[in-house]
Amino acid sequence: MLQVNDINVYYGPIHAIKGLSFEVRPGEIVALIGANGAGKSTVLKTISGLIRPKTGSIVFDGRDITKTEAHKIVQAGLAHVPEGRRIFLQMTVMENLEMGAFTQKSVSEEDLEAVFTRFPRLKERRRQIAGTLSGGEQQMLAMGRALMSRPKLMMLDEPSMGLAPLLVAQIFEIIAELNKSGTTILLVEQNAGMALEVAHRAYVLETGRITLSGTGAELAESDEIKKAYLGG
Amino acid sequence: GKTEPGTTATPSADTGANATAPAAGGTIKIGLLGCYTGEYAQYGLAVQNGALMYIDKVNAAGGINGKQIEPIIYDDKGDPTEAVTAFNRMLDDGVTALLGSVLSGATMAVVPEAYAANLPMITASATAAGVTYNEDEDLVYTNMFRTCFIDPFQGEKMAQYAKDILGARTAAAITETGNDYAVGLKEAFVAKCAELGIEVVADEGYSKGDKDFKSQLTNINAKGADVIFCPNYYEDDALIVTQARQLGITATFMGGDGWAKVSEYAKAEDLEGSVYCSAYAPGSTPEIKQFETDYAAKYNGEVPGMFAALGYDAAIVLLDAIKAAESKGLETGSDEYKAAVIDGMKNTSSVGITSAYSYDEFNNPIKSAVIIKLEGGKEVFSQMF
Amino acid sequence: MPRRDPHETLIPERDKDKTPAIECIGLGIDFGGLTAVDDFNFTLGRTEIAGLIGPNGAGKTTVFNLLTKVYQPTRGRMLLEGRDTKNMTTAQANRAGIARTFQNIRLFKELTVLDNVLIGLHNEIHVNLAQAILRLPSYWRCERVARERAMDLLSIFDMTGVADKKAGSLPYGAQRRLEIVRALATNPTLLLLDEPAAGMNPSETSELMENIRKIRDMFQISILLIEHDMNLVMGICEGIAVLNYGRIIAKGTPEEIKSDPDVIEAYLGKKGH
Amino acid sequence: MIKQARDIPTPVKYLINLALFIIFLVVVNSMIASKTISGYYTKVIMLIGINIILAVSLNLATGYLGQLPLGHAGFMAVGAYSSAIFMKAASALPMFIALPLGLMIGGTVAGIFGFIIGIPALRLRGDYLAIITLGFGEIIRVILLNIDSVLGFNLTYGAASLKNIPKTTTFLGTFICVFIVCYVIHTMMKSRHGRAILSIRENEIAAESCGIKTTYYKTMAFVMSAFFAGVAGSLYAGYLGILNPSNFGFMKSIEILVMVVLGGMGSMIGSVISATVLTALPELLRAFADYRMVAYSLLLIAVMIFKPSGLMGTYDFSLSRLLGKGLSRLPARNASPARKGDDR
Amino acid sequence: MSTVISQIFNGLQSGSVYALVALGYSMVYGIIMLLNFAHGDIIMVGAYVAWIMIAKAGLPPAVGVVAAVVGCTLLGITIEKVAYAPLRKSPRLSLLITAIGISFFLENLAQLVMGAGAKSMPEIVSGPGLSFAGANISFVAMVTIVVAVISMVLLTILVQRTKMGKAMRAVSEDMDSARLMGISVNRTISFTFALGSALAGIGAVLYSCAYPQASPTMGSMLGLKAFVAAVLGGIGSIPGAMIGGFAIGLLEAFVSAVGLSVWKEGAVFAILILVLLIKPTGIMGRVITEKV
Ligand SMILES: Nc1ncnc2c1ncn2[C@@H]1O[C@H](COP(=O)(O)OP(=O)(O)OP(=O)(O)O)[C@@H](O)[C@H]1O
Ligand SMILES: Nc1ncnc2c1ncn2[C@@H]1O[C@H](COP(=O)(O)OP(=O)(O)OP(=O)(O)O)[C@@H](O)[C@H]1O
Ligand SMILES: [Mg+2]
Ligand SMILES: [Mg+2]
Repeated sequence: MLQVNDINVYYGPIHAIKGLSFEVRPGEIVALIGANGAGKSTVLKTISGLIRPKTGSIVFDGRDITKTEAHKIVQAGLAHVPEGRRIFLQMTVMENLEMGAFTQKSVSEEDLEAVFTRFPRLKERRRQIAGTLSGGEQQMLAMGRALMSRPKLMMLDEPSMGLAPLLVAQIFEIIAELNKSGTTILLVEQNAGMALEVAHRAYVLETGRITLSGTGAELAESDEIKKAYLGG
Repeated sequence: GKTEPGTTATPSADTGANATAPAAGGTIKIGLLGCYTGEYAQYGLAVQNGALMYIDKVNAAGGINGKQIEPIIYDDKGDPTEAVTAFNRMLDDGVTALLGSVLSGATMAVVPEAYAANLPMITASATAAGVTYNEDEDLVYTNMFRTCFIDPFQGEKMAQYAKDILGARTAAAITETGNDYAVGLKEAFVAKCAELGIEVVADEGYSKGDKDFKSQLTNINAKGADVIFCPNYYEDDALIVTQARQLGITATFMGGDGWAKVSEYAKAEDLEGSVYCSAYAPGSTPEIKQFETDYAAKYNGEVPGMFAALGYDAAIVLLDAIKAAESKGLETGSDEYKAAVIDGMKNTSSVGITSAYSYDEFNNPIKSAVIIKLEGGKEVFSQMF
Repeated sequence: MPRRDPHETLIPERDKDKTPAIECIGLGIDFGGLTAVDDFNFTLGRTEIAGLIGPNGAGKTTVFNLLTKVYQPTRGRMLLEGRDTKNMTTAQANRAGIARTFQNIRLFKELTVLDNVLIGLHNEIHVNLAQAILRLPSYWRCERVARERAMDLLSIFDMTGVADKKAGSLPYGAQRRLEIVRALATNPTLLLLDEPAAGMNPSETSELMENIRKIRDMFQISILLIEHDMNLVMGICEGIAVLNYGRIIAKGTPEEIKSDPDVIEAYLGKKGH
Repeated sequence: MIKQARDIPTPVKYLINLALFIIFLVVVNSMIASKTISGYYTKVIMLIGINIILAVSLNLATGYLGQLPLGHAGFMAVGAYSSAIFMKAASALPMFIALPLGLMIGGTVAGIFGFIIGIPALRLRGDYLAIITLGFGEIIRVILLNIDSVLGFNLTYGAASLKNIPKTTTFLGTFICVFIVCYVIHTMMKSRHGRAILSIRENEIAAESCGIKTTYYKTMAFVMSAFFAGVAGSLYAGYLGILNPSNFGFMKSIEILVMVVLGGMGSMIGSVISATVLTALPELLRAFADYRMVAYSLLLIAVMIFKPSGLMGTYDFSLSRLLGKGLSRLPARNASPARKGDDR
Repeated sequence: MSTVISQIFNGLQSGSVYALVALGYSMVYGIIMLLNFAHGDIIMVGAYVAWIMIAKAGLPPAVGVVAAVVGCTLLGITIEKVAYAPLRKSPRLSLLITAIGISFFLENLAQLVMGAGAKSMPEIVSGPGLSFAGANISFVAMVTIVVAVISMVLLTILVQRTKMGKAMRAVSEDMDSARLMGISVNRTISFTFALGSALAGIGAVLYSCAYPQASPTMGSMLGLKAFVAAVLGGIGSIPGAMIGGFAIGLLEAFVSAVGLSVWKEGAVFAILILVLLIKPTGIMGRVITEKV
């Protein structure tokens, strides 16, 4: 479904991603874990076309999207829930969800209902200006918005950040559920424990390189991982 | 002060009219300063064209005393600050005399410096009284001359005209408030009206760039004035007249010399009967007709207006004075020479195309105003007044 | 375990005889029709580390905004070391002893790390404009002292090495730490931390826990923190208040809170921690 | 420790800067006196000095405080008119008293206007502040234009221009002012007061939370900015000898803003350089005659496209730092260079 | 009474031109937070295009009108592509200075090519005036008001009802997020400029009907007034721009009507300041809530 081949990404002089390759197969949940500043968000931004790799190629759904513009990538069925949520702060909750359905012909009531059943809080607050939502509410909105585009592959950048434990659990349940209903998922997480639990496979990123990979369970058992990312 | 011809006369022998030896005696540099770019450029360029036309004519005829006139042209955008720097640059370039600047503000910024250097200076269009006279120190800038009227003169003339010829009892005025020229004329007009017993029922203003004057005109209309004095530049005046007629105002419009060319900007029926005073009556004399033909030939068919004519006259007055200085055998550009040029202008007997020139004690030209009337869309010479 | 009354005051033994760092009485605020915080009664001991937890949107950050006077309360009173804070501005509240960090980091991004801390020290540097412009000896002295103090503070988090870096160029975790240092620089008696561990991985989080304790011990101040990381909250807080829909639903020690059915229902989830 | 010894001690740095400045003053001044520098160049240099003060003072409000006032010309106008009126009335006073007094009056009156305008304007943010200051600037201009005719004063002479102002501005006077203004702003910015101003630009809420009286510092920076604009106006009045309200319109404010942004927001040396370049540029472009202003605008666009953060970015330059670096490099290469910001 | 009605129509007429121009300002501001100082000059170019077509080439007025609108639209898109697009990630003030540069450039170029003086515009529309309660209302005034109102209604429908309108809002808030929604940012911005400039084109035509002159600097004052109108109404808001435009037009008329025409500019700005002090984001401006 997604193939990243030997990409190099720079921020000016900073070499953020160094010859990175990995793949996501249809129907999988793949987790990308790593410390602060390892380059996880950069990888996602490169895939969704917000930044361009200097070299290398990215193939999505059999199409080379290395040079495709970001909005066309979304239209092809790839949704990206960015770090820090990036919802439209001046719009209402409802308008944000409508924006999520921009690639669709019209806003489908079904999709909307589906989002509201997953996040009842959003239904309650549908007329509130998104900027005044609490942090967690904003995270829900960001996910809800991405769901509105009916993606084939959904990339989530730290979806559990700032969420209450109950919600974190919920979010991971939703991720698993989404995956079951056919959405492929690429997940970036600090919360390595939870991420490895839901993920079929995972990659560990350190300063722009993949240092480890394996199934979620394998990695969760690895001593290195335990020490560095699981706090014990 | 007067300067006697120097005892150390220049070695140059050809003090006579040795017209066929160009470049033999070098050049005489004359500065041309004015707003050649920016929003007032059309006036500056008209003056420049007029002046250059005469300068070229003189040069073509062999120059003065065998010397070609070299115009040094600098733009001041109508900005006093730029005028001062540009003027100083001209001094560096060694100009002998200055024709400029175009707007009163820029000219007044330059005059004190030119006066300090005793540089002969003449303007074709700076109409403010302060251009030649420093009222704070009761000082006449003896180096400074002009070919245009001064603001108060025109304002008073038109008030008098309203009274004597039009028999007006009430008057209104509408002026651009930031424009020293318009305000100067208006103030003189209002003062003279008071003296003559004409009641000024409305004194409206607008700001630069305004194109809609209907609110002010509605006011004037409500007060019902016999004449409306509108002493701005022609583009605004044309709009004012047009809008006034749309509102059903029938009063006679009167203007100052800024009206020249107004007929190109408003419909004939709207302008019909309006009068303005000017220094220039198109097509009124053979000389002017000749000037118009020559001008059109030189500047691809353009019709000259008052600014071009006064620029031409200013060049005449200045070059005549330079001729006189040359004929005294002074060294071109020397202090005595400059003093002689100033002297020449002060005692000028030059005849320009718009008038013959002589100067009063404030170095303002003594000439009578031309009243132009708009008839059938044409600017027609009506009378001297 | 018997449940406590959510309005009960609960402060550590050692702070009992001292004026509480802060005392809130019936604090509440509405935004239009929405009651974000209501009937908030809370007392914090002079050297206590306490936690404020609750579901997203419960009103935790809003409480911080009330305490720091970013919002003025619709109802209720708030005593800072016994002083009423009515009509205070944010800056005055800070000078009265409250410092905070922000949920969405608000550093002076274009300035250096050191400058960020020096700005925190603003009111600790007593140099007037004339002295500064004339560069009188007092200026040099104060600047030097301030710099030394800033470096000392940075050294708590091992950040002296990045003192000259632009704050905005630091990794996320380091930015969070810098915010804490900057808050400490204002010499507070009460430090409010809004999700200090957000975006940190577990090993970074445990380091942070150490540091929070260290800060309390070093400066003898009280700390109130909002956090969703239960390891951190349960690990270092002496008292915890749980907020839901703007109201305190439970108060108690970590042990009490962990097993409180209401809290499990509203916040922790069945699996518990 | 070896490095410590090689660092130039701070007082010495100040002396070096002062000495360099005095040398500049003396050399240029004697060149002007001996006409090595012609009257034209002298005029341009003086204008550059006045524009430097304007740009540097606006940079205080724009680059450092982070606001966008579009009425700077208004403050300049107020300063110019008040000092001109004073100078015309004070012809009896000896020059060494009248001149500084005139500058102070110009600055103070502008500062008072800055205060009156700043109090309401600073409550607004971003572009609303821009428009409200623009409005105030225009109101000042309209008042200067009409006040005489309404109240019957003979103060500003409205559209007829305030003429015959004593031409007291000299190269020396201008550049002493330039030095003082730059020095005051520089030293202030390197103190807690300056940092407070910067913190407001960076994040106002965080600044408040750090105990900084943001309203006070915003007003202070704004008033100071207005004060220096008033000083520049005073110098301008004494330079030109004639004032007309229309020369202090909105476009003048824009001109100053262009200098600040082109130089690099928050960079004093940037403001100095770009004020110099932009004052000299129209003169250098005289050769283009009619195409002069077209060329000017194209250059402006080109610079912004190719160097969007301005000529100098936010870089601030220090002669003594440069000297210090040079020195420290000389004998021992392994000595680490002086830390940035050590020159305070 | 008739004077009052006359003044109201005077205000409405100039106000409707301000409103059209203010809309262009507001839309461009709304999307890239740029005070597009060149906007007024686009109108100037539009007026010259109309003049060239009608007066110089002798084509029928309708052709001139279409040419002006098309010309302005193309010019707006070109300016955006050439001068603003490269600065998309730069500080906002740099963009502002570029816009000022473009404004200088257009004015000076027009002066160079067309001459500094005004060109007299031939009549584009003509018809009988209307006498209404004793007040004369010219045909041009009626056309201006009607066309302006129709354009604004169409624009509002376009922005509120279409996807492009949604895309514009999204882009204005967060370009990267908008991209992630599948919105082409470049196309949306170009579209906004095209729309704003087309309105400027219509404004140019109406302006030339009412004040039949074209001059290089005609756009600068008009632009400034329209900008003020946009801010007064609440910049970024479409109904705000309309309200602001009419408000400024009526205000100017009334200030003049009570005999304060000399102070008109000052009075307009004073009222603007008052409004902003009472409602700091303009009449229709939404308060931007910054959550702490
Ligand atoms: N806009 C930028 N300009 C310059 N450098 C950047 C930029 N964004 C990220 N970087 C740098 O690139 C590297 C990778 O950053 P990235 O945000 O991808 O890390 P991350 O793994 O997502 O970290 P985190 O867990 O903090 O989100 C870091 O060193 C960061 O400092
Ligand atoms: N300025 C405001 N205007 C309107 N509503 C607001 C405002 N600030 C906060 N709210 C609302 O008040 C409620 C409490 O918000 P708050 O930010 O305090 O939550 P929180 O407990 O900090 O949540 P989180 O853990 O997700 O950060 C939320 O529902 C939020 O939408
Ligand atoms: Mg990241
Ligand atoms: Mg919160």
